[in-house]
Amino acid sequence: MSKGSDTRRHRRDFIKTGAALTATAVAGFPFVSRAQNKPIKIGMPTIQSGRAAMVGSSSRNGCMMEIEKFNAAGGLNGRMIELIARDTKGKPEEAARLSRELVNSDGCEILFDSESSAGAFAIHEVAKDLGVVVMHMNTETSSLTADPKLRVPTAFRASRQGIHDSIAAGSYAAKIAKDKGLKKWISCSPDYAYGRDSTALFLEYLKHFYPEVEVVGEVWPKLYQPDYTDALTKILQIKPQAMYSCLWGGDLTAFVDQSTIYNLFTQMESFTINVADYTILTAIKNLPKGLHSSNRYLSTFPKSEANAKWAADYRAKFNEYPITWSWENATGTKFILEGIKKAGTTEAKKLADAIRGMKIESPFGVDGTVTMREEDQTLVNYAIGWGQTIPKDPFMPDVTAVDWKVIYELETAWKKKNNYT
Amino acid sequence: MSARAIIDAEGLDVFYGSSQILFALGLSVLEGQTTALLGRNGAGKSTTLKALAGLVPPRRGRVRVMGIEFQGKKPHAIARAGIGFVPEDRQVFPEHTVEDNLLIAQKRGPNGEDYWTLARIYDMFPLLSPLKQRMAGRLSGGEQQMLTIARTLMGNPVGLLLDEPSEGLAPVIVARIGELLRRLRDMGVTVLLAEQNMHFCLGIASHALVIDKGQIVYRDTIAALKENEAVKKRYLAL
Amino acid sequence: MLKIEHLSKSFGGVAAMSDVSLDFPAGSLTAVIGPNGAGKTTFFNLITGALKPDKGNILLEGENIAGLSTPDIVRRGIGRAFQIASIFPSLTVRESMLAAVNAHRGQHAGLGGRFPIAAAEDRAQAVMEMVGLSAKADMVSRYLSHGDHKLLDIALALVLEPRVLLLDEPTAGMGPEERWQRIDTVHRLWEREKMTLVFIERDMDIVFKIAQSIRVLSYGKVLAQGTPDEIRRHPAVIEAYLGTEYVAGHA
Amino acid sequence: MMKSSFLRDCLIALAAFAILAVLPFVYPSRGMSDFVIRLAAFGIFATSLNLLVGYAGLESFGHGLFFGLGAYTFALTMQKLGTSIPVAFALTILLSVVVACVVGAICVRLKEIYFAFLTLAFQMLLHSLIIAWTPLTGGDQGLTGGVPRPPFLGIRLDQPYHLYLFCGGLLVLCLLLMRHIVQSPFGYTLRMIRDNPARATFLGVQVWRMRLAAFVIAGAFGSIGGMVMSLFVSGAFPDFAYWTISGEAIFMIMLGGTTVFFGPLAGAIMLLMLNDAVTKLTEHYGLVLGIIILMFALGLRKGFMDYLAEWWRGRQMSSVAAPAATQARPLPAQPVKVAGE
Amino acid sequence: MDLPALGNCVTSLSCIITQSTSGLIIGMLLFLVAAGVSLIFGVLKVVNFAHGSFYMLGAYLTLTVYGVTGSFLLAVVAAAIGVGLFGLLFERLIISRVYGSQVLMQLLVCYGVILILDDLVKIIWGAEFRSLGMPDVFLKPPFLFGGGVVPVYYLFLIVLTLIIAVLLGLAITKTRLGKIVRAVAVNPGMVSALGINTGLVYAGVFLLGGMLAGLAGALAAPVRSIVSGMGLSVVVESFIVTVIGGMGSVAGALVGSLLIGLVRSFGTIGFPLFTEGLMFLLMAVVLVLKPSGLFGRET
Repeated sequence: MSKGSDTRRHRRDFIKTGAALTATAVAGFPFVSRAQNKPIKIGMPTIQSGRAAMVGSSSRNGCMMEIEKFNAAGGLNGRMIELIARDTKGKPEEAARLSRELVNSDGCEILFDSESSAGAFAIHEVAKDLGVVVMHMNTETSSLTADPKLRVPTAFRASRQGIHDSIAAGSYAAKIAKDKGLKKWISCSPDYAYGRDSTALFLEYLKHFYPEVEVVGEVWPKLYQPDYTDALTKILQIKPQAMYSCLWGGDLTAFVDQSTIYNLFTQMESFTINVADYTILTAIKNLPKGLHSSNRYLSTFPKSEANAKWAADYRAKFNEYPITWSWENATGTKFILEGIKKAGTTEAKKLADAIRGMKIESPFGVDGTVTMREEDQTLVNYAIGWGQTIPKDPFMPDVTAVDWKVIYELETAWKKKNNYT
Repeated sequence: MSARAIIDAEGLDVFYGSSQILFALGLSVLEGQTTALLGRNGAGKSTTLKALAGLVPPRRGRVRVMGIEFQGKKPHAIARAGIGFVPEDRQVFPEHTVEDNLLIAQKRGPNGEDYWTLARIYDMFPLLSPLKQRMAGRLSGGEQQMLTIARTLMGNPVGLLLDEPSEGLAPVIVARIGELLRRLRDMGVTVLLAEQNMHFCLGIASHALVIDKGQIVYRDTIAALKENEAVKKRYLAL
Repeated sequence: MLKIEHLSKSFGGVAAMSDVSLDFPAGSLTAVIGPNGAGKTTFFNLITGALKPDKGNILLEGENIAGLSTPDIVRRGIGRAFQIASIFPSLTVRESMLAAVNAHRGQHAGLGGRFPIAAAEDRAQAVMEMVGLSAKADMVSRYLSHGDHKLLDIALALVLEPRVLLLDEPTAGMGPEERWQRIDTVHRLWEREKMTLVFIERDMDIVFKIAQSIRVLSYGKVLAQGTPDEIRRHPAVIEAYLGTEYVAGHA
Repeated sequence: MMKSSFLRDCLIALAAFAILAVLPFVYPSRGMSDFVIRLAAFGIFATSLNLLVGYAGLESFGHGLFFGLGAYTFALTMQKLGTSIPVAFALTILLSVVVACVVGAICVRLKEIYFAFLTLAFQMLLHSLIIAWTPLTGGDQGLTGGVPRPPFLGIRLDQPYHLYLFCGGLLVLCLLLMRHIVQSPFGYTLRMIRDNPARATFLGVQVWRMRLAAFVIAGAFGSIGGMVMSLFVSGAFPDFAYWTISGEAIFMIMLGGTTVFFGPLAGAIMLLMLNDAVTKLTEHYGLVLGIIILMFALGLRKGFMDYLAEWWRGRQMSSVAAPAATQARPLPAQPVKVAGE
Repeated sequence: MDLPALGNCVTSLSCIITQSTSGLIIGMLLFLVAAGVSLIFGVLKVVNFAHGSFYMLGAYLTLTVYGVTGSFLLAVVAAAIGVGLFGLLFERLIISRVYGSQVLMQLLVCYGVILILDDLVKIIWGAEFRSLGMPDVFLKPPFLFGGGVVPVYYLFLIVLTLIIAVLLGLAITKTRLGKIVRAVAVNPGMVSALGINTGLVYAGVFLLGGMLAGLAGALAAPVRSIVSGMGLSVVVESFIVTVIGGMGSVAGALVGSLLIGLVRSFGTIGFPLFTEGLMFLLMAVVLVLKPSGLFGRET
């Protein structure tokens, strides 16, 4: 199976449907002025080349799930959504450049940020500069929305957030640790902002729930480091009872593959929080049993018909599993589209006002809904759960949901501590 | 003239950068003969040999090896056709041992000849025998010159192009090299010997070519040249 | 003018120059000859600081310049041209001259003005006329003929207004007629500029025709020195270098 | 030789600036003005690299050191010290000069490929430092939070037109200055050194000092490129000090040409437009750009402007009816080299 | 910086053993790539920046052949041969056209090839990272060794690579072909005049370099994630190794690779945030003190 031909095919399909829809629209409403029929262009700076190229494809797929529905339903008074995705090559300066170009030259009215976190900050600056609505859909760095100094009225985040994840992870891991008496912990996370922040927070909340925990070591492999031997031998040297890791993507599969041949996972409880995502679950040939992970995306959690159907639709449409960026981008897109419908316009200020505090139906919400929290314009109430892996589908049969009340409570305290309020 | 030409050239124009060195040069070296290419410093002797060996591509003209066209061919093709080149500045591989220098050059001749073995070489060049394992870069000038000739012989050439083998060497060594060339001649190897020193050639070569300003200006037997004071005085500064 | 005392240099244990002492009086025209590998070019390299002598003094008007860097030596008035013409291929003849004048006058690091400093143009023009390159002033050097490359090389050395000019085979690679023209130019320059000129040459006809005095090097040692007539008759020189035939032919 | 006075160059620069100033009124497009700002950053940067590569014959792989240094120093000075923009500019250039003196003194004595690798090593050391010194630089995340743009001398860089004109003006000014440098006596000394360092030594030139001076000057201008980029993205990222940024500048000068002053600028325009156009048209940006690069490198074998210049010279030569055939002919391919020839 | 941790480690035997082994493992795969880079540079004076892409191709070929045949051995052989042939093609069609040009022009050409290959790989195999999985033969518990552990696969990898390193070293110093290759590096004109086709030698060096890189990619496939662009960090490290070890020297490549491996494994403990910086620092120090590298010839 070749992935490239699939994306091509789907782009062709999209162009065909788009053309057909436009044709119907023009034929159906011959008196509507062309200006009104002008498509609503949304610019999407994302990563389409290099090691993180699948960020781009899964993000775009996620968006298309919603956009096609919206267009099929007639758009905004006949105005269709047109998504223009551009490759930033993972370079923040390209992200900044492309965002500006998408708005200034291509006439995009809205930006979808499907970049890494460094790129997200660059796009954030552009949105501030140009005053357009931007939906951050991949970055999990908490400060982007939590820090009031960085706040931009037209900037929203529809992705999971580091602090939420850390609190959830801390509470779950503490419970297991208490049960099993896991006191000696080690961390093994990628050496960059996301890795450092989420590790620090995780350990903070782990200790919050289970103060006896002692951190006996930490290793920081570099991002995209091909070889983890040095990290693994160091971990084995220290002989901890449990390990935390927020490695992700190809790094995580290589890490798991290499750990397996060291028999690492039989020697300690492992909290590899990013394993429960289908790319990882399907890429690892010998998935070890019993790894603890948070759900990145699972069609079985939340256990709802809507979620299962969405996953099935996605697979049927793109011939691949949806992953975390897929649901995040779908969610972000849905907020924008609902906002457009509600505001009846794409004008930035009105659109932002409409989205702020909005609650929408979503297969990925705890109770079937997710909310764009008003105070910091970030996504809340999405489903977070933890479970343990088994080697084959459904990979993580039992997922325990984490209570958002705990998350809210500790998040408020965290914000206070950081002077974010 | 019944003997065939091992190597012959006509109309060679050779340039270094913008300066022309050879002007429509033509010559031929007959099988079994040792021909001396005489001329003053800078007359074009070295360039002629390099052009014949393919190391300096001529801009115009033709080179034939045993009747087959070879101009524009790479040096290795000409070497495979049986023409061995011994450069004037020795050019041993300094970080290889003497024996390695010889081994690198080992190949059969154009008709499958494989006369030259290490043993025969050491026999012919007794000087090199005790130096087998020494780095070539650490040999004296004379030893290097011996090695260069020996190395070329390892390729079982039919014809040898020798560029001033006596230059800069002590008289004793020059005498040895002369002796060596006589033995090669007696074995039937065809030689084109570029030299400034006519005396060195007298006992070795049968024929002489005189080159001046990039052109062949005289050809005859070396005995005839020896008697021709006019040519000697004009072109050889003798 | 230039006095060499006990100059020695060896490379990896092999003596390239051993205990050479020579004197080149002011305004003299001297040829350095010797068989290949005699150390002629090494001798020039030692004088100009391109190689550092192991031992010995090099006195330029009494000042010992042995061990100084090339630029320092050059600034003290020793110019040099090379066996293989050493020029600036992508500059025009005029640009080469002007840049050389700037270097000579210590104005080559200037950022203030534009390149052809007016004051340099006279000198550049003068040198080009001196050697006869004016007509080709605006040609890019790499497109010049071989002979002109050599001429340009000499011109670059002349720009320095050298007290001592070292020429390494000024006629190398030229045909006989061009050779004589070239050596004529050199001779006229010497007469006009009243400098001390030392040249390496292989063409004995030229050497004996124009040199006032000759130094013969062999295996890094001084074999002989004297006037052309003395050298022609010197038994050791005949033995090692000239050969009896040459002497007989020119007797 | 084309003679050009400083005055004439100034007039051309003024005219170019005037065109840049009115361009947005004739052709109002923020895309265009963004392009000019990016061009300013890369045009200055690539031209400064060419001071080394094209004029001094120093093939640096690590010129991005100064791009990154410029961007970070400028952005940090603005963020942490809250100085005015001209002061931050001056401080940045000063620091770059100091760093260039130290790094250059170590590097310029090495030859060719070793020089190239050593400059690369220094650049990567800066990159590692940026990554490691997270509290100051923001680490891999980059320096976020925006670069303040307080008004100075009536210039308000938070206004798009002001920013555009400021960057465009810097481009013109830096090109003018660099043009002046390469046309100065020093510029010709560099050409001598590039062509034949040994000969230059025999003319009394202290080659390594001149090389060091060139390295420092190029470093200072390189840092200005970084500052413009930092203004454009309102931040600084470790990528600015990564080896790829040196790579991009190298590709610009190789595409545009190294022997013509405006070659690097042309290369910057070409690569930026190519980048923008190709990413717009296809997802397979690498495939298309790679093929174009190969066509250039294997087809023209020289930069575009070099090619044009040669073609033009050839035309002139033939129309003047060259006096001798050899004069118009470039050097033929070198004969097969036998060492020690 | 965590110097106390480093101090603790170098005073504990088991830590020294484990980290040294880890350095060995990291160094071994690097060696296979770096040896090719170094040889190509030494003999052809070409900076083959595209060598990392050879490594990537090796990994992808392994993925496909292993997927189809299920035989790891077959996959490794196919990758080595396939990439070797690709190297040959690359030399004949592309790089041989820029012999003797500026280094920067060669770099530009290599960059073009890298861009093309990275994209082609994405088109053929997809953008997402892939994993080969450990072949069954190696799914055995790791060895215990002096207080440290060494997985079976890594033992295999170390032994195989060391054998290759020794064979390569012997081939280059003892065989006639190796002697010719070294002679070409010094004086190609003279070698040609002795009747040896230097063009073939050049192509052969690329074939060999390609095979080694393909082999490295194949051996990396079971333990590393396979993704477009994976060759970049490897080629950068290879150049560091080449500079440190000396261009054209097999022994230098081996020592350089091991040094980098050790810097990485001990650096992780002592300077967790600065290991890459350490490598470049090492390179800078070598360049300043001995530009031709530890095992290089002075030129």
